[in-house]
Amino acid sequence: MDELNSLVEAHPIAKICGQPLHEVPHDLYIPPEALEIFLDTFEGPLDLLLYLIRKHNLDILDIPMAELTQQYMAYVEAMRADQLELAAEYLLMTALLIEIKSRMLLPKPIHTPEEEADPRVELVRRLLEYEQMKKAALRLDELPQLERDFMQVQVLINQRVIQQLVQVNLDDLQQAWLTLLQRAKLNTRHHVQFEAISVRSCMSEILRKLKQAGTVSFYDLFSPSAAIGEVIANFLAILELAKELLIEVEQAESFGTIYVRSI
Amino acid sequence: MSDQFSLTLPASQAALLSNQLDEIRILETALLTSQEPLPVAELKKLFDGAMNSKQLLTMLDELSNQWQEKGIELVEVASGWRFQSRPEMHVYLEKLNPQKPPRYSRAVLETLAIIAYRQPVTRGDIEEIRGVTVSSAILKTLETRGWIEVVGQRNVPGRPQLYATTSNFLNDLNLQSLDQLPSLDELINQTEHTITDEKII
Amino acid sequence: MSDQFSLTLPASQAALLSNQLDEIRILETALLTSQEPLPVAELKKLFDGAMNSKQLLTMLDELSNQWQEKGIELVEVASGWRFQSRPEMHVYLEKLNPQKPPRYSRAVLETLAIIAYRQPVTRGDIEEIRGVTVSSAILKTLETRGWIEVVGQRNVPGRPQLYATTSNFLNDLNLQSLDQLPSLDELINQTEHTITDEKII
Repeated sequence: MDELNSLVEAHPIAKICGQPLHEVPHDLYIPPEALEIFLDTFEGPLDLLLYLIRKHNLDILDIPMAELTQQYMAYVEAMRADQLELAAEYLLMTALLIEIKSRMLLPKPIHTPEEEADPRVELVRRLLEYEQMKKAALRLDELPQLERDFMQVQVLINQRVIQQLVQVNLDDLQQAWLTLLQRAKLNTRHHVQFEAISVRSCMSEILRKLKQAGTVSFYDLFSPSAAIGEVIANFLAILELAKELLIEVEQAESFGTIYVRSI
Repeated sequence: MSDQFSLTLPASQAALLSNQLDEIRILETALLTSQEPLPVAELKKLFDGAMNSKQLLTMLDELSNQWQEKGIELVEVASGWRFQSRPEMHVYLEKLNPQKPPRYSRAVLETLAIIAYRQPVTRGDIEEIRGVTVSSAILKTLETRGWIEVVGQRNVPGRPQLYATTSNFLNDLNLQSLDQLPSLDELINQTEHTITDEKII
Repeated sequence: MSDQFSLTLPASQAALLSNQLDEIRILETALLTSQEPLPVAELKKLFDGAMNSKQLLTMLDELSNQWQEKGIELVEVASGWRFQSRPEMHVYLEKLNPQKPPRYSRAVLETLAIIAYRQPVTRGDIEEIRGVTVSSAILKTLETRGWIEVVGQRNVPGRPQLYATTSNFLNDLNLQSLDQLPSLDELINQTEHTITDEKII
């Protein structure tokens, strides 16, 4: 009971002239500006009924229907007078309360078979069940909660070691090239020329050298230990590079040193 | 005395101990780096099946003891074992993350309680207990948090969806199973009597 | 001997130690639960500014020592301090999250093939052969991998960069030289076969 009241009263229902209003006034007078907030304090008609019952120390198992209905309706009327948009559930509850009250007022039929059910039973069952869930909600909220009350440990797995390099094998590369060739063949606009790999690789190598050294003597582009095939490939590479305007080959005078530099 | 004893351990036993030390070290590292709680079945993979559940539980127990004095504890939740900060450390951790996670409204908490204690339930069931309509936003909030999920549909017209709580919900509240939820207050006995009476009629 | 010494510590000093124990405990908890590395400035917040940087660094050093034997280590990275798994634990952690080796997309492979067989080539060359534009991301991927590099610029308007494969590329594919790439003749024959086959169909 105290627990429930404190739940409602922990937060002021409203502030009137700067004074916090902690309790719903006993005489049912609710300042108009507090009404809306008052309504917001409750989760619905069951909540409001429960509050009224607990607040006025009424016996939930023997609810004085007249008193409860009167109080409840006073609130609802006040809300309506203020033209607050009232949730339909509140009006529905009014109807239910009046129905229960009137059924209790009716004289019991003479040939009542044993005992007629108390019309309040269903309401009481609902009130109790709601109250039970309301308390359960509070207890759930009291449980320690991840991120609110404690944190999960999260140590980084050292990504540097985990990072796996993509593996490519020769088959992948061959397959990729094959696909390209097919596409090129099917598309006549492309004319793909094939040259020996060694010439191509020499071309890259020469460009690399020129990038570092700037201008290089023609002879320095040939390794003394190179096999004859390599020398030819290297020479073809220089010619190809010159043809593709990737390098410039210069000779200042006849039989002078030939210089090669990148453009 | 005890020092002396440990120094005179037979070599084989010492090796055994150092071996176990390694295994606990591996276990600890796995648990500290895991994003999610690790069940024993998963932990077994660490040792290529060379450990049975009993051995693992003994090691988890030992590991848990080792962390006794720390700000972190090893706990078992619904989906396995995890390391987490002790609640009393929160006052410090909060200083680093001043923005608090939002507290849930009463409407959300009541809805959660009904789903947790009465699952599986439809939105209609929840509305009947609360006496008000339950907005989609409320259910969405709980679904987004990963605490509730649709587990089926009730076989009645409209086939309304049935909601239940997830293992994430249990994990986040430090619970191993629904049995560990706070117990409900008994409904007042007399009502039950009255209701029983009613049923007889 | 050392036991005896610790027992006879003056009370004030013992208190200091136990106090520092608490602080290291807080520090450790914060670092273990943080999603990101924590810089010293951030760590100061834990103690409401009662610690200066020097004291914190001493504590971090002490903490780091405490983890010496563990599978996790305390390291300082650009944005602060963090715990991370030691490289040698990777073999165990991988058992929990076995990762499939990543593969390059077709676009990346084709680009690589063109650069390998036709080097030196510009992006334009690659685009002409592939018939589609080549994104910078693709070239970047291969450059980052250390497989291709810019070896010069073609002397045409815009001076486009010329790409070639690196020696790293050869090493990683276990080749001694580019000559060892599957020969083109072989490929052409295969292609022709394939195309012939296609035509028959």
